[in-house]
Amino acid sequence: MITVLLIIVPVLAGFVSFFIKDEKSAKGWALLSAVATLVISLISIFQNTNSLTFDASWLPMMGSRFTVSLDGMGKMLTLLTAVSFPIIFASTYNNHYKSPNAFYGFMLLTQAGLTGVFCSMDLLLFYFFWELALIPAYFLCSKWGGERRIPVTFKFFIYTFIGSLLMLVGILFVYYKTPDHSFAITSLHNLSLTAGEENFAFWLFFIAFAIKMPVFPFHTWQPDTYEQSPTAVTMVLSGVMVKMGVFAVIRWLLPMFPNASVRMSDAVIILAVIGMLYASLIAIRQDDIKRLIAYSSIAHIGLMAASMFTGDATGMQGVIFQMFAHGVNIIGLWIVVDVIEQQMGTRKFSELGGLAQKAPALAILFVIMALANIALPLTNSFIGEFLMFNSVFHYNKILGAVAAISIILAAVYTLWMVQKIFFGEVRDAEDTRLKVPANTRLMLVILVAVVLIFGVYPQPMISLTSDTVTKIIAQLK
Amino acid sequence: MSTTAILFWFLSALALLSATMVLISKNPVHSILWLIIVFFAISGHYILLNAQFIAIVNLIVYAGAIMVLFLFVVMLMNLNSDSEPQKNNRLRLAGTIAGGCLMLIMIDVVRSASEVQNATAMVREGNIGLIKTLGKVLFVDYVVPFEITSVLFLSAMIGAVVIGKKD
Amino acid sequence: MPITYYITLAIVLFCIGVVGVLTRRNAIIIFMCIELMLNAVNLLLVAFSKMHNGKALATNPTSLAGIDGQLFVFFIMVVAAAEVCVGLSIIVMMYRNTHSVDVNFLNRLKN
Amino acid sequence: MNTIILSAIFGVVMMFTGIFISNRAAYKHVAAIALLVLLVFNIYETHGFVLFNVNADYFLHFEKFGLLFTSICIFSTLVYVLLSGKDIEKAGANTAEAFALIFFVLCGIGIVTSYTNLLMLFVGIEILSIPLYILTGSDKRNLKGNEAALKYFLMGSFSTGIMLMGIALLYGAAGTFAVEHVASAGMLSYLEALGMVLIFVALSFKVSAAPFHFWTPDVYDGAPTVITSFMATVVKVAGFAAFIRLFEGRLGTMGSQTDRLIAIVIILTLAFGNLTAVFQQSVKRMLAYSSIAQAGFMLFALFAVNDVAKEGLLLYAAAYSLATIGIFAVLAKMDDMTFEGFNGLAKSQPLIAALLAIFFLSLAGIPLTAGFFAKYYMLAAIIKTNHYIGLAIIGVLFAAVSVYYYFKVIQAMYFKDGNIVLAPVTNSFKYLLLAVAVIIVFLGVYPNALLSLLYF
Amino acid sequence: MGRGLIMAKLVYLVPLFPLIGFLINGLGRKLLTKSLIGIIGSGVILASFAVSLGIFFEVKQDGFQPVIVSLFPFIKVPAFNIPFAFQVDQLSTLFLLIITGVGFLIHVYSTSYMHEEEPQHYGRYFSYLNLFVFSMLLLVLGANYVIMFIGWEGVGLCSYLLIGYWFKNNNYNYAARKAFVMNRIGDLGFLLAVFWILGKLGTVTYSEVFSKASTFSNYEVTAITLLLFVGAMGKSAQIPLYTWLPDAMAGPTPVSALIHAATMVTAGIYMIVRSNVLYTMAPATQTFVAIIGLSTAFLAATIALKQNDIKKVLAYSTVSQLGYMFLGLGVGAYTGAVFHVMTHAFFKALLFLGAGSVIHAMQNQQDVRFMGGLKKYMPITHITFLLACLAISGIPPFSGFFSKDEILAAAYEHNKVFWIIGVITAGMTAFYMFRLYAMTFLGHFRGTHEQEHHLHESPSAMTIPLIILAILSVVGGFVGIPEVFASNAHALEHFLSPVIVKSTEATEHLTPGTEMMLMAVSVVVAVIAIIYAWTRFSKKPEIAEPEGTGKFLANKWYVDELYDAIIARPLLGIAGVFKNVVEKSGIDGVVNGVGRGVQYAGRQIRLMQSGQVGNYILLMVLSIVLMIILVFYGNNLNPVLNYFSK
Repeated sequence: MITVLLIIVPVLAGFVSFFIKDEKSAKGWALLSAVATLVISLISIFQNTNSLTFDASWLPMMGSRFTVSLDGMGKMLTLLTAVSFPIIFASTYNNHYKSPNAFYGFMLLTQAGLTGVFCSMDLLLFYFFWELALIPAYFLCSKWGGERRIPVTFKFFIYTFIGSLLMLVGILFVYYKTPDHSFAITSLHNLSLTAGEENFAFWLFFIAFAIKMPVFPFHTWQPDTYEQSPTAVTMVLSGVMVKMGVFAVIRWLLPMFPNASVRMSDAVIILAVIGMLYASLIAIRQDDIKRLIAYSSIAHIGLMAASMFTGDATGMQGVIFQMFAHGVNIIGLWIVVDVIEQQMGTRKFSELGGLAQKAPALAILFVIMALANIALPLTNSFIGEFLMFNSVFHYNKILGAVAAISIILAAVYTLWMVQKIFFGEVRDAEDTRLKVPANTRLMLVILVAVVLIFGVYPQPMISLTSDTVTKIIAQLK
Repeated sequence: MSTTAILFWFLSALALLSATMVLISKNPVHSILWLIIVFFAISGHYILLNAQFIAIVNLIVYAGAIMVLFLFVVMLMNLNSDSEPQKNNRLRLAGTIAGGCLMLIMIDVVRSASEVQNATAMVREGNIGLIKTLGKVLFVDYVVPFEITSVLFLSAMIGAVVIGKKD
Repeated sequence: MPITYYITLAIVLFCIGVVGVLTRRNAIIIFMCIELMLNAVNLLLVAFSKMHNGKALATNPTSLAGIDGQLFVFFIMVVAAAEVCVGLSIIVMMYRNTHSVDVNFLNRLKN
Repeated sequence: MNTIILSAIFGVVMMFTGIFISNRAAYKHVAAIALLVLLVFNIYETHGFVLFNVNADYFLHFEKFGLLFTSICIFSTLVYVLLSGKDIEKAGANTAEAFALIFFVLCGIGIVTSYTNLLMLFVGIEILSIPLYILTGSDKRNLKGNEAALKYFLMGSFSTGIMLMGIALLYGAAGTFAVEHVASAGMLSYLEALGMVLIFVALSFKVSAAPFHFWTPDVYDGAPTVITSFMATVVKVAGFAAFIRLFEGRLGTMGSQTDRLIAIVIILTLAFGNLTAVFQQSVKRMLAYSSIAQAGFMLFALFAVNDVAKEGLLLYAAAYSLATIGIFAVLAKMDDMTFEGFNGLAKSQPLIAALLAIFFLSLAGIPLTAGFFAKYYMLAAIIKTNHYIGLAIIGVLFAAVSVYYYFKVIQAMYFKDGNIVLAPVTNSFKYLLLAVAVIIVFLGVYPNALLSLLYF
Repeated sequence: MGRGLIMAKLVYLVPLFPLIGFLINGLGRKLLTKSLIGIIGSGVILASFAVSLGIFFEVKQDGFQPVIVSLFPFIKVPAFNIPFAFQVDQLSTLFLLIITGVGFLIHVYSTSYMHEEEPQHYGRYFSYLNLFVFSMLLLVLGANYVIMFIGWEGVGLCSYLLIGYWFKNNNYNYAARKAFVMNRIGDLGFLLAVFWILGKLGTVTYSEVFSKASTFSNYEVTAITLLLFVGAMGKSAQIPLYTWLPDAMAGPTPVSALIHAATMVTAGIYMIVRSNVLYTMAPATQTFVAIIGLSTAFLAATIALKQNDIKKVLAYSTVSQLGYMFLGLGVGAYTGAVFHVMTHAFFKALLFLGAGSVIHAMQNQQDVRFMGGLKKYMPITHITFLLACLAISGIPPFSGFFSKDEILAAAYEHNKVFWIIGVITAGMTAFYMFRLYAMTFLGHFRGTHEQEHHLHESPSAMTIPLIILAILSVVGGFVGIPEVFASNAHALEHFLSPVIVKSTEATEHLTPGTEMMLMAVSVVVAVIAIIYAWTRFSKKPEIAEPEGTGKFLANKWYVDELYDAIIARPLLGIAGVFKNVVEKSGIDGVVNGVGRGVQYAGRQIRLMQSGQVGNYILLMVLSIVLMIILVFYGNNLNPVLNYFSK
């Protein structure tokens, strides 16, 4: 029941939000609901999976049930979602959006969709939430985004929509292959397909997930979308939504098509590794903070994609851990970007510089986030990347070594970014301090604390998710 | 060649010729007249097939009522041969070729069908085409479609009223 | 008469109708060609009706098999009459507005 | 049978209403009540309640699927009349006659959803078509309307000719017009196959499947918007009912070549409909093309012909009709029917914009709307055959293309600014529209509500 | 074990104190006064030093077994368990003393040197410095490679932060970034080696790795050691990853002394000594290490000959000395290398601090061409600097002599060519150090009057560390005095013997005669070089721009330019091509192209909708014909059509 609450609360709150005309109240309402969800999520962490399972009849004629449950990975990702939204709301509390009621309404609906994706144990239900997360996000980007928002987000939408439609074909395909014609995860995890069927279905699903993650060469929607979206939405997109793709591969793709996954692993890993280097190199030449972080995110996700397909338990653990770590880190980066954009009115490196003098605290927090972005030890991403690189390296030493070059490139562009924004001489003549609102700063501090705590002592998170790893790996064998 | 055969070939030739003339007459009135001849030829075929009821209805409804209606309309509009300028020749050719292809291909398909091999249409005998037989079946077995057709006429009537009447 | 003769005749008539539809521009003549097509079908139906009747008579001298075909022809005529009624009124309406029945002038609606 | 008889009667009643009642606003109410009665009796028939017990099994057979389908059509028509009744009044001088024709169309629908005899198919299709020729041309002063009517009529008659040729050939092979005989098991003979191809062509024309769709955009565009709404929805989906009844028993016997034929028609329909819609400037014309595209999806049912396909077709009929009727109802109130005409609608009419957005989302097949499950079922039907899955993939790719033009409207409404001119709308119009949207969303979450009626 | 090892078990205190210092100074930098910051910053290091001393005395006892203090599981997955654990043994203890000892002195020095900074930046400086010490301690204390890697990257980070300490200056930022990135290249090698070990053995804990080392194949152990050495190259500035170190002199001088001379750059040596078991198994790697070390030593020495920036000379000297250490490692003289690390820490820290003192006095003038004659203004600095120069030049009995000779002797045993080049390099070392000394302290003052007016000896907070380090530089060599001089010699070697496995194929020791001869040669070479440099540069300082070979050397062999041309520019070029061509026109071009294709198709297909009834029907008829052909004559078309069926 708790699991259902996790979904219901944001849905209801979202609908209610549409009717709150007053900006302050809308904000407060959204924040309240997000915090409430966070509390529920925290409670759910300490429950066992059985008590978190909820099963109800939904579409009996189609063999689909409303089944939600949370295993370790699900708990972690719902927690990530539940943590992200209050932080996003709080850190952007001072931003003004036109028609705030709709803005927060859509945000909360997105949250519901994301949560639903992470806890669905029925493939059709999963698909539903998958789309539910997409549609409000589309509206958010298109309505509140930057100048080129309409074509850009439309491309994003169509791109991901094609992916999900292909997945729909895949879903139906596997549905008719289940012995009892059911979408239940237990049935789907025991498919018996011929090699050809498995490969076919594998690609249908994989393309959808690859677009969402995104994996090279399906990534071109991403930098544009991140650039054009309002930063709060970018946070959702990059912090949580891209995890949907990774999550879906682990939850559905690998266990459903274990043999195809093994057969295709070479191709996927090579693509992912190419993407890592490619995105890193492009990031080096960016002049826009958002685009740089977007490409950096592609590189990081590439590593997750590669690692998932190594079939290595350690790598899988790394991927699951990294989903959380990456979500926290990138939201932190965006918060700083948001502050800069709101106050300096630009995101161009060529127009920024010397902000460390104007906002020392912000600089420190950002540097820590940046260091987490390059997976420095004792930040949370180190744990994940260590485990993931380890698995890729064992999968193939050459590929592992090539992939690892990206950590050098990551250092190059991340430090370049830090330097361009914060170091050097102040660019504008005015000697005004950059005001970092207390709420923003507090959120950043929280995030930094999370980064460091899990960087030093990752064990709770690893233990939390180890059950998923064990199950998936057993399925792959 | 028996009389039947001679009649058959004559009527067929007449029908085809007149049909072609419908196409190539420039004056719409001529076309209509040629068409009436086609209908007569076809009625002849019906009689040959001993389908008297159909033959009569064909003459009354088609050659009589419908064609006269056409004639009225054409005359009402005072259309003559000049009113139709030459259609694009290329399109004309394309149309003819397309129709020709359709004909060839349909004939080829139908002639190779097993049902029609060695089958014959009974000529000048059999009584199903007689008015009595037909009428019986029509008003007993076919009463439902017959009644339903009235809806068609109602709508046609409304159509004529709605569209035809002056505002 | 071999049924193929009738079939061929009907198809040829039908296709002449089709060619007429394709090559003429006068809406009335096009409509007439359509009527020609219907008549070809009628002829075919009657021929088939007699064919089936002939087959059935061989076993059952009182069989009414094949009568459906001729009834169908009757319905076709009925429908054709209704259609002509509506069709001609549409053509007349068109003529009233444009003083032409040339279908090539029907090109306000395209693309 | 109830529907056929009652709708014919109500048609006549409407004609007389036109004579005896001069208040034009009243026609709408009479029609609505009549439709309601029709709907009730039709639903009763699914429970075995028949007004006139006529044994016509040789021609008509009433079963749940057909009745349910008819119910959906009647219900859609009811919604249509309620939403667009005012616009029908404006469309032409003869409002009562227009309503009468609508009832006659419903009579035709009652026939094509339950025929067992090719004769009834033919008669039904004609009863369906002839009123539409008239309705298309009902606005006599409008040259576009005239042109549309004439085009529709000429091409429609031509396709009737084709269909009759097909029927004749089938008769030649089988010696009867009963569908069950025509659709007997075993390989098709050449004669039958040719007949089926020709009937297929004619019916494809009726449901505007490519490459027989050419009339659709022109006619839909030229006809009065309110009539287009009816044609593109209720009448079109009825065509599918006719289609599927004929092909239902045919699956095993048609052979791979006919399969391919349908597959090619589906692909062409999807391609023509979607690709051409992309380029349109006018929303009305875009909807015409989109209706072709939607037909492409509905043809999936024809290809698969299984339980899932039939369930899906029901759902599709409901989802597509309701959403399109809703959109046209708003469209009829607009001056500028181009995409720019929608700019900024969300500002001036937030509720209507939101509802329109739901309708468009449903047409695009976005989950949580009925349109999603409609498409879902169509895909499921194809995939269930475990054959031609490539077709499903092509289908979804074109569905993605369709998002492009549906979302263009949403973008215009929500993300662009503009001054919109909308005829005044009453509150009841809004609430009715809202109710339609609620139905669409409800079916999008719980489609069983409709489908379980098939199996109760 | 366990017998009275109280301090060893408290080893976590050693890194804990600097961490606390870091947190206090970092968070409270705006609240605390400068003196408080200085006291906290230095005090925590002193505390660590005290604990380290305690540990040292315990470790020194006979029969000491390594102590592993496990704090908590760091990464624990089914496949392996990496604890957050510290290992106390002879090697780590020695490094603890060096780090905390020298570190403390440099902290004290810094309190005065950095006194002109604003309080918050002052606090920032000390917090960085504390963080560095913390990381360095993690590096040497870690009981497994992953903990070492944490420290390894941590010191790189602190180095980055401290080089870019004056962040307003973008050149410094570039230098910082370069240092970090080059270090990262090395770190990559290190990391891959760790993965390899982890994959093969399922553990990275030293004791387990070394005990299972025999399971490695020859190829694997060579690859692993080479990868580890790549790490060392980055951190310890060896060819080809050395160019960051001279640029790193952008940071404050005490930072250069601590990080870029005494401690961090020796991490590579520590790591190899720590892994000596593996290296001994891989002779090919050892040879490679020796060659790289020797080449670096020689190359850096030649560059140092022509540098005029006082810190640059010292930087290249550091690179050169590090090369020596790797030479020692390569020829199997692990103890010698550690010994040299220790003595080098003393005298190089001293040199840097001395240079800092000079720079401080000269008001940030670093070019020796504008110095001269400082002897009389800064006596303490002068004396201590001279002692350090003698030590680095290898003049007996200063510390550098013993450590350098131990390495050279080992090189001689191994390969005589190594020795010859080593001695030549030693000569050059002596030459450039005394060139530097002479140009700075001898002759007459060449700076501005204003500078001359300000010249003064540095305050005691700076001179006392100088004096202490000078003493250590002088006497530090006696812990490793060779057997030819004393009976109870090689105390260091004995001390370290438990952690160093002797190569099985180690050659016999040299005869005392040969050893004396070798020492004599190197001393003679050094002395000649010193005399030449002293006489030449005290009279006639080299002020003109160099030409020919000199210019080549002054421009550092154009290595930076070379890297720029063959690595940086092509990489940026490729990135540009990716960004502007592949991404825009290629991948996104395809994506947008599909969209445009759809629109184009729409526009074309639209033309079929001509509005002409005749055309429509014609198309219909043609379609019917085609359909009939397809159905009845379609079997010939099968190959095309089957394409659509799955």
